Amino acid sequence: MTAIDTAGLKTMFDEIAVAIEADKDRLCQLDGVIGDADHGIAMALGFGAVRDVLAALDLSAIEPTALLNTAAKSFLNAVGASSGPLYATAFMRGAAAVKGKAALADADVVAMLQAMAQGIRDRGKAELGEKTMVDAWQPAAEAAATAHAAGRTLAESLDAAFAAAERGAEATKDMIAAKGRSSRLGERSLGHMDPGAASAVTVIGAMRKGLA
Amino acid sequence: MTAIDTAGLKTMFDEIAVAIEADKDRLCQLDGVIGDADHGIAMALGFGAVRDVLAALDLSAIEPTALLNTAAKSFLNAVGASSGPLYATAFMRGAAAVKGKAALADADVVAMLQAMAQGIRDRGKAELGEKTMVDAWQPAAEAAATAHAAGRTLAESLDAAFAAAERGAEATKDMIAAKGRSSRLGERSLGHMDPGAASAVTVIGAMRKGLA
Amino acid sequence: MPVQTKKIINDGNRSVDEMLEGVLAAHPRHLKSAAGSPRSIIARDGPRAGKVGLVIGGGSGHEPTFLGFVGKGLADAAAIGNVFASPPPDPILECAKAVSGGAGVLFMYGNYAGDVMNFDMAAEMAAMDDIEVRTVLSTDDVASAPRDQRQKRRGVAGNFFIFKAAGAACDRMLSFDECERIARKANDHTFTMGVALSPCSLPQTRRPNFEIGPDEMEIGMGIHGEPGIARGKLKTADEITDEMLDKILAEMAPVRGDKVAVLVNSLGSTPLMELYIMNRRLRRRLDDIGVSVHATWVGNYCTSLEMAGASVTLMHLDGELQTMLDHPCDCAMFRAG
Amino acid sequence: MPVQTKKIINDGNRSVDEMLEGVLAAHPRHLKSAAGSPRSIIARDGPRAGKVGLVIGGGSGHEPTFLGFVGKGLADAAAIGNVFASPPPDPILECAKAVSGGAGVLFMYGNYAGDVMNFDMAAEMAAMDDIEVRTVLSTDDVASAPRDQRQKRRGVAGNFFIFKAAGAACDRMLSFDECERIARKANDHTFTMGVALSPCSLPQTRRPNFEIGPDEMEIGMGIHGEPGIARGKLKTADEITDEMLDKILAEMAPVRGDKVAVLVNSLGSTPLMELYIMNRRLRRRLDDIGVSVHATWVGNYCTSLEMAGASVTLMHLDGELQTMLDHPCDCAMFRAG
Ligand SMILES: Nc1ncnc2c1ncn2[C@@H]1O[C@H](COP(=O)(O)OP(=O)(O)O)[C@@H](O)[C@H]1O
Ligand SMILES: Nc1ncnc2c1ncn2[C@@H]1O[C@H](COP(=O)(O)OP(=O)(O)O)[C@@H](O)[C@H]1O
Ligand SMILES: [Mg+2]
Ligand SMILES: [Mg+2]
Ligand SMILES: [Mg+2]
Ligand SMILES: [Mg+2]
Repeated sequence: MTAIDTAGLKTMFDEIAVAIEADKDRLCQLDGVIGDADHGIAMALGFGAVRDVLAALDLSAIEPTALLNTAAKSFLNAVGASSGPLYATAFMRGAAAVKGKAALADADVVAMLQAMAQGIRDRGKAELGEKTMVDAWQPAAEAAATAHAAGRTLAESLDAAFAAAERGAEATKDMIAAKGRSSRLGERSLGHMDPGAASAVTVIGAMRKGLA
Repeated sequence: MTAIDTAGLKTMFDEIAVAIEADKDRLCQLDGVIGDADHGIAMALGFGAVRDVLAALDLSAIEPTALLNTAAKSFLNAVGASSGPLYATAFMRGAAAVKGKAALADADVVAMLQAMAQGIRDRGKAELGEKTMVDAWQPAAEAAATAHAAGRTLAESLDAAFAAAERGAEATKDMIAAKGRSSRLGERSLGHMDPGAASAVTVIGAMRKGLA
Repeated sequence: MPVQTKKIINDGNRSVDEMLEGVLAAHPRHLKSAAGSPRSIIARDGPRAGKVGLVIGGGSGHEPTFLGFVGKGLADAAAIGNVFASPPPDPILECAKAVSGGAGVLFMYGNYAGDVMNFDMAAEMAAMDDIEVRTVLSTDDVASAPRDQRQKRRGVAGNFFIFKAAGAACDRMLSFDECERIARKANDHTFTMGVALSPCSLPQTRRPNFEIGPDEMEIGMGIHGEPGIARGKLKTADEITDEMLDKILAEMAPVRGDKVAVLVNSLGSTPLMELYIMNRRLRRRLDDIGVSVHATWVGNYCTSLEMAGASVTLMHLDGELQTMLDHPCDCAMFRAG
Repeated sequence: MPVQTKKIINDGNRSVDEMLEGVLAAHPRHLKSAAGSPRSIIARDGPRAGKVGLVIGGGSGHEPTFLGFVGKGLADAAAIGNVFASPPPDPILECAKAVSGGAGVLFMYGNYAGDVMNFDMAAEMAAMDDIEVRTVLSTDDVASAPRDQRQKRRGVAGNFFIFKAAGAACDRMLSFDECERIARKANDHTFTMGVALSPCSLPQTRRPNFEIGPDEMEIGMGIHGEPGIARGKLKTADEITDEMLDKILAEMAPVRGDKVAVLVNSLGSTPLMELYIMNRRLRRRLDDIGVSVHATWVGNYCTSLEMAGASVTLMHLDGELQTMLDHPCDCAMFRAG
């Protein structure tokens, strides 16, 4: 089991960019129902920008923390919107969580995921059950941590994270939005999956693919 | 064969209003193809206004000339557009042609039709073959005059006018517009009936019904 | 029963009058109607003794053309017709009477058969009231007739520049001859091309006034939905802009160092974003050939109700036209200068 | 493959930047971008020492909101995001730096989660540069939350009045406290309701952003196509206007003799004719209850690309707000006062 270096992180971001690009239309459609129909565009712009910036980096010259901070900055500047600060904060917190490491061991990856989820919560001030991406990210990070603590491999831990994210996203259908653009809909938000939770599943799935 | 008094002329205008209202959509559609899609509206507004004004008149107190001038004025003010001045001039010329008469004999009706057609030509400065209402009105007036000169009844003369108007309108399909809004289309106006010629058929048909 | 276009209206036959009531309610400091003639919209501050009066007008549905151009420094009055229909002579005449300052009255409007007949009748009636009227038709629509038949062309969005130049001449108290000369020159120097992407609907029918395929556009479409010169597949903003500009430049024939004014106009539902994207291309092209842009106007200036599409107008400036265009005007719907 | 909405654009991902290039080309005397930050649009004549700086901003697609409100007497700068997306912190920060006159900088924008996060991040960054920032959110959309949760409501077309009042306070060189107080009061006094008839499409997808039946309207729809409070059959202009006005009046609770300012705004493709028909009804209703209209604005002030629909905004005036609203402003896209 080799540790993940900056090249590995770049692979992860490339996987995310591909997966989100393929998922763009569905995410816009989900956002069209309870929001402003642009979530797929925002995510694709953001991860496309990250991919382009990382492609131009000398990966051997930087550490994971710098790479993650660079990703955060370029995502934010390409996107704005809600997803911009949320994912930028996620990656900056992830960066802080692995500060000083040249490569990430399994525990570091799990710590990074937890920091990301916490960053999203802090930035959005959203709790579980408010029908946001937190409802996918938080259970995913917890599931990864639990699996890792139980001695599972990184691949298994990320599988658990992905499954938890899927369940979390699915569960948003039964929630009334309390944060974000759809929070003004009241009951009318019921029955529809939150687009940010849906894209979180895609992101976490691509991370799994890229990392393990 | 009784002469046509102001009550008879009012009947004529009522018939026109009914016929044009029923034909409104088709006229708008014809105008939509080579013009601005409002011809049915203009004609219906105009003859609707004439009907309303005449309904309020004391018919016994005025002569045909005054009635026709009133019709001209109310048509014009309700419509503007191209049809407004054209039909207003037609009725004013018709009014002049029957000046001083208390009721119209057959010859007066024929003279009125000829004056109307001439008024339209003068106002629009259009010649036969330029794909306008002149292509219906002029042959109609001529046919009525010819039939009348040949000793036909008013009903027969108006039948002849109607048939000539129909042929004239039909013939506009093969013309390239040289006057009016559609004159900028060049060849693209070919194949389509001129809406003003089409409505002239309806008007002349209703006049026949109301007068004879 | 085909689907009807959605509109926020009451009785379609009353829409123009209801609009005018709403206009006067909104802009009491700028506009009033002539006594007894609600379709004659008069500038409160504008008409005055010794000044050539400027009366414009035409069909409704092109707002802010014509009523939006009534104000000090621009038109003194506008006669308002039904949707896409010339006003009849009476409201035109009432406008002429209201703005006549004894120095003559200019009639300016787009060149359409209906308008010509109604305004000419009004001019004859004005003559009987001892008001001298001269008429200058706008014929800026490059698409509507070949170059050698300029006088047959339609008047479209260029109206704004043409009326504004003429209104400035009048406001500067120039002579009737001078005002007329400048009005004609303004028209001669103004060139417009439009493109339509989707139709509009009259309030009475609420039915699209022409049909166009889901991936088509029509270059040269008139502002009443009259067919244009060519229909084709929808292109990019740069391609569309180039196509329109090429036609305009071919006529205007500017040389390096010349100045123009630019108007990028929405036909109704085309948003500012798209107009500015077009303006970007225009500017790059004009920069390339060394033509400088003195002023640019972007927005809804001459619309066809909710039609989608846009037009580009260039006015070829000389010192005089530039001065006229820069002359301040104060209308209810905008101000400039 | 569903039919795509027709737009005059090039690459949909480039539309905002191309628009801004076209804007700067059109309005060089009014606007510039901050050095190295093309999404930060700065008033050439506005920011100055000792003046509270006013930075507004938000997603694109609402033009002339926000960039059209940049000019002397109104906002000093606008940070421009992608279509319907808050700008990121960097361009906001560049705006703050460009307009800071040492007296503090006000951030004003509509209350949306994304905008709040980005502007708050920018405010933190500005603090590190020793620029004191205060934030006033606009929450005028009556439809977007119950009365007791006013602070949760969206900011929509009322932005225009709210920004204009705040911009006037800043232009009059009032203190930071005063500017902030007036900005908050302007928001508290401003109420908007909208109705949507048809959707708009993002440049990248060119697909309608919501579905609505051919005879339906939605009252309270947000300016990004967020669902509103009720969907129903399309009604007449008078009925629609009444429905919106009733909601606004229930909140505003004016008494006989009170004064308001009125904004009748098109969401994009609804033409002036329909807006003025609505204004007619508004005026009749307000006259009936003895509320006088100090000023009326009608047109495209806060749009959702080519969405069909309209909104009505009332600002409940007192002497101070009236003075602020009457204060002159000079923006590229309009001028007032
Ligand atoms: N306060 C918040 N906390 C966490 N997530 C949020 C918050 N607000 C919005 N989101 C997430 O952002 C998603 C929308 O993102 P996006 O469409 O890109 O932004 P916008 O709403 O600005 O258009 C929502 O589906 C939700 O998951
Ligand atoms: N110069 C003219 N002479 C005679 N008829 C004309 C002339 N110009 C237009 N018309 C007639 O008017 C009709 C159009 O009328 P209408 O649609 O009511 O007016 P507008 O063209 O102003 O919308 C045309 O179909 C044509 O028959
Ligand atoms: Mg969104
Ligand atoms: Mg017509
Ligand atoms: Mg017409
Ligand atoms: Mg958005």
